[in-house]
Amino acid sequence: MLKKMYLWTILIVLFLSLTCLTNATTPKDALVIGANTEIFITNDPGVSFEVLPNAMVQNIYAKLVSVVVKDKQFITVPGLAESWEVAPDGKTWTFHLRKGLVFADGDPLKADAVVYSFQRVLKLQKSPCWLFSDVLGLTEESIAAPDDYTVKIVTNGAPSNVVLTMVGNTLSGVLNPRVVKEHEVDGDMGQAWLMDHSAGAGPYNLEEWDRKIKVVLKANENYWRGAPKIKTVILQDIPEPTDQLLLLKKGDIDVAWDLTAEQANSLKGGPDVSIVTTPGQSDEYVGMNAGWGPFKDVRVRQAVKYAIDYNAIIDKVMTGFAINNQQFLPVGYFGYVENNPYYQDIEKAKTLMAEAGYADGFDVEIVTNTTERRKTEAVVVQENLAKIGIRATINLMQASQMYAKFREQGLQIIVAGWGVDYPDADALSNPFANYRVKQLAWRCVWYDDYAADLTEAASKEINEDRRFQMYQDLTNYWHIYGPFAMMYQPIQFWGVRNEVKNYDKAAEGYSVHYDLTEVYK
Amino acid sequence: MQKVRGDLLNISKLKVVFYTYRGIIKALNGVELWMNKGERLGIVGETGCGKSVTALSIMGLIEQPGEIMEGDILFGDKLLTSMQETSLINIRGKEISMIFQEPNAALNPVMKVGFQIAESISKVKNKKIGKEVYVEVRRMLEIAGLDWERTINLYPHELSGGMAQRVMIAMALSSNPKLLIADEPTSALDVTIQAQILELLDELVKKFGNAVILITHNMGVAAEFCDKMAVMYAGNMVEYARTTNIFENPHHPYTRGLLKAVPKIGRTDELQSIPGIVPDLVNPPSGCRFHPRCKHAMDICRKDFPPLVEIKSDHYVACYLYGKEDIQNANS
Amino acid sequence: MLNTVKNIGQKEKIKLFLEQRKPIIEDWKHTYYLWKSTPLAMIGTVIIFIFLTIAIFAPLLTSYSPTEQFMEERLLSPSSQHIFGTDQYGRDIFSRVVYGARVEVWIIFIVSIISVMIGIIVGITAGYFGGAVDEILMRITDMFLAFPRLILAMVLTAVLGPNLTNTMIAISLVDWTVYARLGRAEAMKVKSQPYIEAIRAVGAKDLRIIAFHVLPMSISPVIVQLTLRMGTIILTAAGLGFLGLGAQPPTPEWGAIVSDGRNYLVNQWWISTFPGMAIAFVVLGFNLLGDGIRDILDPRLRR
Amino acid sequence: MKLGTYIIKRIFLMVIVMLGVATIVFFITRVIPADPVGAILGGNAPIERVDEMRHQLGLDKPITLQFIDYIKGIVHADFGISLKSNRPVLKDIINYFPATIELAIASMIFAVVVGVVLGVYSAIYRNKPIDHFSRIFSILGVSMPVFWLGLLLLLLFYYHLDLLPGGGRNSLFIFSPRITGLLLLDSIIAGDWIAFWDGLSHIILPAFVLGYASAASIARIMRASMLDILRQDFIRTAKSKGLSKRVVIYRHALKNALIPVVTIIGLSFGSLLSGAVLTETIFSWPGLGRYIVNALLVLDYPAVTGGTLFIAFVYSLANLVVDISYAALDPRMRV
Repeated sequence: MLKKMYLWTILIVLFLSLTCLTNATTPKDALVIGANTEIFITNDPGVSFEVLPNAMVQNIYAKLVSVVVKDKQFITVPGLAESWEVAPDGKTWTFHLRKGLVFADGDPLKADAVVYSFQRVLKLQKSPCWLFSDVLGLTEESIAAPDDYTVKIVTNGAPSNVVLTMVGNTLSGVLNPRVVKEHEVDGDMGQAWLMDHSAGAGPYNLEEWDRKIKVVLKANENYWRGAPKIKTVILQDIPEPTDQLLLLKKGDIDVAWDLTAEQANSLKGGPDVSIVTTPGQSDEYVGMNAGWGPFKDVRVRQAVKYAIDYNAIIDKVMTGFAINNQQFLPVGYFGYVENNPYYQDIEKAKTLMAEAGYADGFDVEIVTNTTERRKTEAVVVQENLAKIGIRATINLMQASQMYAKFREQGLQIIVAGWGVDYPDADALSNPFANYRVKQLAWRCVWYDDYAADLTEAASKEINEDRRFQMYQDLTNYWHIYGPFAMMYQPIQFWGVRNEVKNYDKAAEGYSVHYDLTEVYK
Repeated sequence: MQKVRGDLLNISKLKVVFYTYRGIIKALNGVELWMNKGERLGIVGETGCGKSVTALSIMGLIEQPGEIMEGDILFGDKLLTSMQETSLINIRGKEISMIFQEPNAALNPVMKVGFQIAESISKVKNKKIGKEVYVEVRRMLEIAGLDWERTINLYPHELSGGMAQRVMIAMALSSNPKLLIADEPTSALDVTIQAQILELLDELVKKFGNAVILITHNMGVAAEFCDKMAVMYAGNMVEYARTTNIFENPHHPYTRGLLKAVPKIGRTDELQSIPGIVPDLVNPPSGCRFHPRCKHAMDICRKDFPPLVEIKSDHYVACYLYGKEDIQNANS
Repeated sequence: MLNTVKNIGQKEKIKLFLEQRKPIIEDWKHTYYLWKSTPLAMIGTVIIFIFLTIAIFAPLLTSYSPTEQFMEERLLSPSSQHIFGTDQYGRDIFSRVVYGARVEVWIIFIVSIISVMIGIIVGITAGYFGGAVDEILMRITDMFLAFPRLILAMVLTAVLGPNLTNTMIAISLVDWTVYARLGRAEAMKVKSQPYIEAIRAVGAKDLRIIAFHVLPMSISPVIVQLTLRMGTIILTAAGLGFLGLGAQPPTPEWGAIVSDGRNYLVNQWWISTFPGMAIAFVVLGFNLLGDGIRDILDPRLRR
Repeated sequence: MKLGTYIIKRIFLMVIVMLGVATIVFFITRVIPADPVGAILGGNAPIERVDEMRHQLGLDKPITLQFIDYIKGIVHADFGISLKSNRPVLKDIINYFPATIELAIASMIFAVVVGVVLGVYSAIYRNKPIDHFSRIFSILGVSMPVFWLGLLLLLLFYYHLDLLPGGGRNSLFIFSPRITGLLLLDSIIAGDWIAFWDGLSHIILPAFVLGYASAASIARIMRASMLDILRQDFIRTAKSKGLSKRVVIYRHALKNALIPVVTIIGLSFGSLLSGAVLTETIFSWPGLGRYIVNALLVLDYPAVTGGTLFIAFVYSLANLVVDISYAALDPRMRV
């Protein structure tokens, strides 16, 4: 009996000593971000192409220029280059580097490093490469360094906003050629090594990437704008939003990246945590296959646009974390003017259906992927369509299968989103209105030459006023004929502990410019 | 307390029941039994008549769902039925040992036989299992007629039935118990082996001077081995006498029936079985449990159970056929 | 012979019938007795009975549709109006759970049929023909057994495309091995019976022997095993649903509902809790029943 | 059959079965049309890039050629390159597997200890309160969905009671040493007790949730087996030798009763690996289960085939070990 008591005492003491360890708060000079790091593939600027890893890469690699938000508009400010000019032909760009720049390891940063990094992107041919090769028309020969402090590139004459946003994009991060070459294996230009190491000149170094556990960044004391205040940034892998919420509330993490809208709302007005928001760089749309049955008729497409309860989706599904924006241009982009012609009007929609000869409706399949939000949206759209007689079934596919079918023009209705590749109108008008680039418009079989011509013209127009007007015309035309019902532009939000200051400034540019140097505690 | 009739063991009015889903099985119904030191007693009867239950009762091994309802078991001067489990442990294996019907199944399949004997010895001698104990193990194996070098490290499944039973005997006798209970020790063995085992048992018991209860359904085996015999039927002792008396002058109709069913060399009359079937012990017949199969059954047999009376010296029978005067004699 | 049977009255016929069936009836009586004296089995039976009743009478038990959304009534906590509360679409959880019972019954039904069919065919073929056929079929069975169940089911649904039908197919493709082994053992047992030899001697074909002699013998152990496995089937389906690889919305599959609610767990605990309880409850019922059946069939108890 | 021959035969069979398993996995994942490449490149990529990458990966080759390449690779323990992480699948597996095996072992230890103890007590005190408790515990264990139990316990122990951590293998600022990849073992080797306690506190909940069902089934089998053994003749012999109840139960009964339980341990290992998929998701456990699920969601074929094959291999290996130790445990098998 005594022996048993003894055993129990030991067990209880052990248990208590275990539990003592769990109350750790994050140190003052460290920032812990909880996120689902599933999409992390690499920290290589020439390869990375997803929002979350890009957010880290942006803090590891410095660029010639930075695209930042000012007065809710994206503008370009100097980075490694203190100034730049474009030749009258609109094609030849010259960037002048600051003097005395160094990489994190102390090596000097000169023009040859920029050239090497840009050429590397083109050589690697990875996901972001097309931004250089297709959008800017760069080749390896068109990038040069006349001297140590000058970089010259020759483009295909893309508008200046496009060029500058691209040079300020993640893929333009400057690598230290010496280090990269040292770790080259089988001519991979350091790809394997750069997955979990860094060779940059940004505010942070990549200290460690323990896959599916954490990514650790350490401050770069040699950063040209001065070392950041937060010395350690940890991106902790927490796949479940609920876990993120719990950890955030307890102070085990400072920032939660993937909360659900519902959870974010539950945090509002709480004592320790606030919600930081910024417009997301993406569109959520309902795409109709304009080459399929009833959707060939523009009136049916309009009927669908009138059937959708935009307010319900924004208020209830997104619980307010969305902007009613029915055009392809996100808020704050060149060419954006508020223009939302559609609202739920069942009568009007029914009339349009009747005019098109579908008074009794028809059967259709909605396809979307398995994420929580898309599921919800699809279910709401299904309900809405039922009100005008369209009998929809939902088919949830994994993203892979969905996009495969979509690329084969094989879907009837898709509920999906489009993430912006670079912050210029061009990055959206092409996929949504120009079928010739074989992106969204093509996948929805919307072969409209007027829209395509207008898109292409706008993307080459150097005169800003004329270009602006072209986008207005395109938007209006697209609203009437296009095969898309734009549900909303999401608002990106984070749960942030109140000790963390200035996170809103850091995250304002979201996928374009995520700058942790702003943050302090 | 009943009168003490034997100086080693006295069982009186022993009632044991088993609770089962079919109802309560009245396995023993007031068994009377006694024996003296060094005596050899045979308990015979058909399967299910309560022989093994009696043996287990003596060992104190009646367990759930069984229970000793009433009655006493007096071993020497110790009243086993009122003893605690902790004290019973000191009697089992030390003063009373037991060997079983299926020797292979009665040995633990995952332990070497040497160890199993050593366990017994260490218990009796109160010594840790070690070299000393194993010396004794070897001796016992030799005594049981086994080559210890060959057998000591074998597992039970590697032994033949005869060898296994020798191991059991070695184990049971290692403590030189006052009483050895052998529950059908040979019925699972080949006939030739049976004889060998009985011979061994006979020889050893003679040597050590143990009292033996031999449980068997084989009258021949009992006749050969035992001084006295007790005949059981459906949970009762029906006749108890010297072996010669039982064979030459059986009284109880059941004993007679049993003897008629025994084949003998030179026997010319036909073998007879007892008509009727063994009674269901959940709902046993009233009165004498044998009455439904008895051609001499009287009214009283259906009502009351006949007491065990001494009709001659050392010859007890539980049957109303044997005169009132005998009963009166017994009572006076 | 026939005439005599014809001539006797109805009552005698019944009597005769009962007389002939006496051992079977006794056996059933005994089983009934054991069942009655095994409280766990009784509780299990009652749970399963409730489960089936709910599935059958789902529309009578709730006035809400399991799929229709009321965005005005989203995320309400349990109240007299919605006794299990509502989910993020304003759907009544209670009615989703109630209609979910139908989905689960359907899953069990289909999976049982498919997996037993595959299992029996493979098992009997292997056991009856023996030799190389047996060796090959059993190695194939081993290959399926080499995967942890859920993982194989997961891969299958993911590749087939996650939806209810494919979930059922996937679970069946994982589950048949159990019946194959049973069927094989049974077939081998029957095959070695002398009367089969006799039947074969009078010229019966293999197919006929399998259909009329082997198959009927295999059925009862398979049925028993099936009862024991029904709980597992539900758990597997729910696990797939939880991973998003099972039934898809708005199908009210219990695992999927738990999964739906997990992002709301902290503030709206009811969404996940009730369907989870439903799963636990029904699986408990099957397990209790299965345990009971095991006890009842235990030859030691049947003595 | 000699134990040696038996082992050789089992290993030979296992090789054949594993080859079959590889074939099954290949055809399951390749024959059905779907587009892994598109998934990897994301929704934005134009079709030309998709075709290009498909060609790069050799996915446009005839299926038979792909199969031959695949089998050749497997024989050399090369599962190909993950489409998603762009690394050799084997490297990924080596990265994630220790977490899974650590969790599985911890759960197994929990399951065996709890299952055996409960089963034994249950059998000894049959139909007494402890037996009822243990039977209810077991039957609940095999009835509750792992993921649901995990969610509820997390909510209770982490959020409401604040007793245990909310997920992951260790706390953020406790840096555990890396030697074998098994955190607990590593921290013992390195003598880092803080890391050890930290790791232990993290593994408690997932190991409990994962091991519960197995503990339950082990308890169930243990009870039945123990009851069966307690009815055996040799137990009566042991008792008749005057051995104490303790010795009879622990020395004589338990050793015999454990033999069938060993088989169940092998089978439980399968359900642990299955359950790990769910538990790892809920407890943010960076293991192979989650790796496979995530690979499945984007149809990263090399990762799925590699991961699944590896799990099947580990499971078969575990069963092999169990079968052999079964044979070794029971002297009757050693003829």
